[in-house]
Amino acid sequence: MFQVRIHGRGGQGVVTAAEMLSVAAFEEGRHAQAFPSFGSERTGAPVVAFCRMDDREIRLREPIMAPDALIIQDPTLLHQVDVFAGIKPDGYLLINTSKSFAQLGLADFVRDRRSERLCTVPATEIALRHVGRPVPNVPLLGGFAAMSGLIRLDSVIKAINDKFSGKVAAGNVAAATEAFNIVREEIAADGQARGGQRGAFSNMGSNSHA
Amino acid sequence: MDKPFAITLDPGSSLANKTGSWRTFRPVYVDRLPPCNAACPAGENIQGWLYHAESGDYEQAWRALTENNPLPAIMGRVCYHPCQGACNRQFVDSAVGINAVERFLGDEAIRHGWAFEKPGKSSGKRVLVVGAGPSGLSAAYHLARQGHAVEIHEAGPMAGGMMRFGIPKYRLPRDVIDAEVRRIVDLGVTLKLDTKVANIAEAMQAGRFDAAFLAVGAHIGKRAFIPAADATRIVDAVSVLRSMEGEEKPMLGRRVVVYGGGNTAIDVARTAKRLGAEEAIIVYRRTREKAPAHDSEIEEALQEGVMVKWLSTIKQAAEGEITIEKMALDDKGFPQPTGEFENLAADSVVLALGQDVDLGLLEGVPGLEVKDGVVQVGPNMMTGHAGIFAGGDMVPSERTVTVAVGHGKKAARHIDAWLAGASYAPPPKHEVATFDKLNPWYYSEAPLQVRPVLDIIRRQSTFEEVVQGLDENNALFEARRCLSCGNCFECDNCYGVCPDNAVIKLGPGKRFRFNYDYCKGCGICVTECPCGAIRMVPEEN
Amino acid sequence: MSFQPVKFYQTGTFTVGNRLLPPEERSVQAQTKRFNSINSGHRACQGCGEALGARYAVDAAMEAANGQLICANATGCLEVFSTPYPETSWQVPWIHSLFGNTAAVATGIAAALKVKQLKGERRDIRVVAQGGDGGTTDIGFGCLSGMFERNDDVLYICYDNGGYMNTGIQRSSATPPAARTATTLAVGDEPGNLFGQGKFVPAIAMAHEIPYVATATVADLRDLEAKVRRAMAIRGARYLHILVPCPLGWGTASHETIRIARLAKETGIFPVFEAEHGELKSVLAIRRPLPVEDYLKPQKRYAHLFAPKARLEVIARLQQLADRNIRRYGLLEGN
Amino acid sequence: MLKQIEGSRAVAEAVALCRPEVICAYPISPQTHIVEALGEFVKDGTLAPCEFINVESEFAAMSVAIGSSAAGARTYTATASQGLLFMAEAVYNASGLGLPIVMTVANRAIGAPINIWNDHSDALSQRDSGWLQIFAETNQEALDLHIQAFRLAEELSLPIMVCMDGFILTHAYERVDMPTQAQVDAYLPKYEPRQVLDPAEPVSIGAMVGPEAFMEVRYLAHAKQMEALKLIPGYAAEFREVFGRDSGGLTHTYKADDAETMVVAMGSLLGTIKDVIDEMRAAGHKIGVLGITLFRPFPIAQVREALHGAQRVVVLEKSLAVGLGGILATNVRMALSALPIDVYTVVAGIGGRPITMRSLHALFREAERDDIDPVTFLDLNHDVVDKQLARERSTRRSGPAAEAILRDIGVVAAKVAQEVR
Repeated sequence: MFQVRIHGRGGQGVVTAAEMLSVAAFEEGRHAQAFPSFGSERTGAPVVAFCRMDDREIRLREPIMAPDALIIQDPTLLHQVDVFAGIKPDGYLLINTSKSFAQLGLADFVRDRRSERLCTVPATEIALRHVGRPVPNVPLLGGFAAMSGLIRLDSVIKAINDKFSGKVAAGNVAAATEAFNIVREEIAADGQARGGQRGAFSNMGSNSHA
Repeated sequence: MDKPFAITLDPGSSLANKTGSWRTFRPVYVDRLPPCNAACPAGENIQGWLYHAESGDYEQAWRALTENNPLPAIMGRVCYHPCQGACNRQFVDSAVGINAVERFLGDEAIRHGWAFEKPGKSSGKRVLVVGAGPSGLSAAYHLARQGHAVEIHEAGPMAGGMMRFGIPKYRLPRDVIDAEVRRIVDLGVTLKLDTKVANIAEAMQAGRFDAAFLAVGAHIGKRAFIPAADATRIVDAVSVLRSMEGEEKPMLGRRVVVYGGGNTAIDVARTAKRLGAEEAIIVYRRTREKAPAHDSEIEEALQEGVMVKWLSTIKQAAEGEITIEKMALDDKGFPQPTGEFENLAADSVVLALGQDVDLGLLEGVPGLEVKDGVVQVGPNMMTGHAGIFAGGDMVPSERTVTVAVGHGKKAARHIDAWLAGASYAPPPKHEVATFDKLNPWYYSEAPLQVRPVLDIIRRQSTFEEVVQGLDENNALFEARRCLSCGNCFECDNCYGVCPDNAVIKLGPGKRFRFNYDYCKGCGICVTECPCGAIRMVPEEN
Repeated sequence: MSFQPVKFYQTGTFTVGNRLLPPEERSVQAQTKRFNSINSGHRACQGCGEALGARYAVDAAMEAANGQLICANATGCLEVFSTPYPETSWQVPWIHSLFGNTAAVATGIAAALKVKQLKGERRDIRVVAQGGDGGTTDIGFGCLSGMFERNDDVLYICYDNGGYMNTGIQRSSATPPAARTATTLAVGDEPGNLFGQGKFVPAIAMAHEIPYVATATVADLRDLEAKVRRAMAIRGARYLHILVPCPLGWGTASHETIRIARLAKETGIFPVFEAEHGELKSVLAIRRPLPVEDYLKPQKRYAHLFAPKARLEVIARLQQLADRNIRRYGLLEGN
Repeated sequence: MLKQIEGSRAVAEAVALCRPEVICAYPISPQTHIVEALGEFVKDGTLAPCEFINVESEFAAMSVAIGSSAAGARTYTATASQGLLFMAEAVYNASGLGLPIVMTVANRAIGAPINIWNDHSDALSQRDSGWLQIFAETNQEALDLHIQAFRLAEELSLPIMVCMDGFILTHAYERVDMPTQAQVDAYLPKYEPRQVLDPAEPVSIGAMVGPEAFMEVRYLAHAKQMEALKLIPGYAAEFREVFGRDSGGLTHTYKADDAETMVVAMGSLLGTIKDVIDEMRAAGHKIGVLGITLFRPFPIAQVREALHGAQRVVVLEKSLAVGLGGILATNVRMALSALPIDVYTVVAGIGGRPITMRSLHALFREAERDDIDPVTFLDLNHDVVDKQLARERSTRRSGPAAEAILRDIGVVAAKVAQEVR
């Protein structure tokens, strides 16, 4: 099982991102479970959403406390909310920002982690460019597909077309694709720099609790 | 349907609950006597005939009317309608114009030539009626309908009695009298004119009559002593009015003084006006309020220019002038002389001080009692002599056409019974439906329909009928103003207002019945009955 | 006004029947074979105005709907006296659910019937909801307002007897000022119900701008029937508020029920009018104006206004309320 | 057809496949998405003819449903929490009148303090309302149960609440197998009401019933629910035939053979429990779980049968009978009358508190050692309650308890840190 936790603010499509992620996983024949943090949704308030993916039925209903991946839709949350709570040591991190981890004050956090699993993408800018609204959720999914390799960009595009239609769908597809490419290049650059190999998900299909 | 137990119920099941057991008082339908009927001297069932008129069935209305009174066209003109004085509608707006509707029906009957139904059987009895005035005609009509052979012996040349010789044409056109008399004659009554009965006993014997009804009018004018010069022309009112029916019209001069305050005085004064008198002055010793003449007649007379000296008596008469003395009412309301005098120019003085009856025909009849110039009769209208009945002006009573007609009917019933060796007992009268028994809310606003009146110029110069009849619309409207006091007219109120659906409607003409199985005795039907035809009575234990 | 032009003066517009009218112009209640929607054997008090008003109104609605009618009924006197197991007085399909939900139940029925008609499973069937003033102006008011604002195809009839009579005569928001009830006793400085409280739901119904709002009393049958007929000719939310005197609660003689209702109207205490889409359309004019004392005096619930000493100032305030109605609705202007 | 959709949407689609004729809607979290979707289907014409009525309260929602159902229409509504309580009078009325309304209850806590998150207090407060109550474990089961509910309600002429955990299921995107219209039509016959308001055959529904018959009316309601116990297994079997999967029924056991410790629970919590049991079984623990699908009528015989061989029973319930302990546990105890089995009440997850595998592992191990209280509150913050109790003992005007506790915790309820702690 692979568990993703998405942090953002009300109005940024956090819950939608989790849902679309589950749809993308479903498109690939997997079981997936997306759910929000079950609160009153208020624009601007910190929001969390979750997505589990597995090759068999997911029965677990607890919140994701030890995520395999974190998607941070709004970097201003980094110092307000304990977004990193429970993240696995080799977990993935995708942040919507045009800054570096150091600029974000995360130098200590990233120091001992696998750098190819730590990505940033300027999702808000991309969304503004393609969709016309500052909704970073869909480009981040493109970025997540590139970062994790767990889902294909095609599946993300299917999920987009499942959720949206017309110009909004097309804009989001373009945004997701651009983000996908940015992150892929980012990882490629990192790989070249480290000479290492990007890993697949070894823990897929097993329970993380014991 | 397999319905859920107890929660879901079938319709009509509450009929099992007989709520009539809750009742301590029960409503019952009653018939009460309408005040108009109670007040009618002719005993008309006024409400009864109005009922038919309301639905536009005028012939049926006329037939109902003539059950009691054969002279509706006449009565519709000359009756002083005490019914209207009693009418409960006066407490709502104004009394129903019963008299106008009666006249309308009478005129309709003449116009359409409606005839009375002939009697089916003959009794074999013969009845002599003396006098073809209203009382005699009424008695003759009823007796004939009862199957008796009736002969009217009339002293005068024409039938009608005081209706013809005492009431001016402008109030009662003569063709109306003729038509209604003819209809009675057509029923099979023998009318012998110019046949004065000098002695009743002889007349009865000669004609082999089994009974007689005497109805001689008061044709003799009362005289009063007025000191007068020889040249002064003093005549009596009855003579003046009678002479109006002859060839020679009476010569009264330009200035006529009429002495008296009754209807006859008014009639003479108005007649004098029409004959060309410049002045017609009524002298009466009391006030207008105390005058026996009907106010409407006084009013019409005044409209026509008749003048009245109230509280005045004639002290003496000279040629071309009379002296009157002013009177004043004392504490008890009687006029007393004041010693104040006034002179009036007068070419003639007409005395209208009342009339007497010529009772000559009664001489020698044993058992008869005459008192104050009239024959005494029992409650059955029979004189002290068996088989001889009397009515109208001859007996102690108010002298009106209506009373006379009533006497005729009443006497006929008793004669009929007497001839059969029985006695007639009138049915007990219902309680009168007084206004407090009614719920007047339910009667819509409907003003009295005023009869048209002849224009004043023609009233002063011609003998054309002054008061005209109602047209059909107005007559119908007027009939429908009737409140039906005391008698169910099937307005459906009781049927509608019962909260327990405990009134059964039986259909047109059949009225209603209470369903005492469910009537809880609330009494709403009684309170909301417009005409007072329901009463609450205690339940017996 | 919605009267037929009857020109038969003896029986006129005011009586239940009129033998001179053609049958089709006669009142529903005058018909020999009327529906008697609420049948004999019900357990209403003697002289019950609500039993009478209900038969008047539902019979008229049945006539207008050609018998295709379903009634929903609030808890209250009408429900209790008409349907104690194992007997019902209703001859129409009828449902009682709760005290405060009748308008909503009727909405549900109407919705179901609409779908069934679209499916061709049922004919066009109309819906009437009915309740007392407690079930309408108080506990049922939310559902009533909801039904109004959605313009659901329901005729709601309120039988207003000014209090909770079923439970023993307690005050409702339709109880008039100064009236004594079990919860506004005639004691203390201001005996009876307080002034400045209560609400007149017909006016609130008008504020919903529903197609039809009318008031009526059991004293004017023809007016009442005409209003039911008018209401039934319209689709959407309709409201009819009928004043139904309660002999028990008002302390009047059982035979006076209609008379008291008439006095309420004639004094101006209860305005009789109709409105369409929030606008006043016509009034039933006062025929014979009377002072409010004439209305108050026969009712024991106002006895404290007359004895042991007359409370003239209270009577004057009630007269002011009547005068305000007369002014506001133009009750003295022509018919 | 497999779909990855939100639970609410899945239920809405399943309800639509049942061809409801009247739907009443009033917003209350967490059921809103269900009626929103149904409103969309009616408005866009995919569900027609159907009347979708936006009512002014839950009380009106149930009342409209009563009228609609009595007039013979297939009727649906949904609610939760305060909404269920607000309509409570009408809830009892619907069952009393025998009207087969189907209602989703998106289970949520009842205030005060106001709380929008999941537990079973709302549905269980209506356990004696005369409605049938079934609890869904997954979104697949939630949608399946709705289809069965219409069948069952209309056969019995009784209303049914289909309970699904608020947010946890209603807001979760999961894979479901959505049946086809043809499948649903084959399974669910046209509604033939037992009673209907009809001018052609007028009846009075809702009579006043006195002491002479009320007991009998109530007995019949009870007898009907007992009848449901017999009908449901058949309907579930028939469902399997038409739809090809197990759904519904009375109870389900998981790894119960030779279990010394049996856990009992309802709703979505069963999934987490099963994951824990898998791990414990792998570690050699003799533990199993009994899931209760049908709570009313309560399947006493099946519960007794499933539990009678265990040494102890741990009833894990998202509800609290204040002053007593558990609601579900009390029912389970009745099923186990006179059996020498310890029954532990564990109140867990109320007000939306996450029930984690970690807590369950610990709990079950303690239970195996009979080292838990008869009434246990899972993950109760004892420091906080002790502090408040002390405060109340010492200060007369101690103020509102919930607000004081929040101050003590120092965070707001919605704060992520709490959820992910």
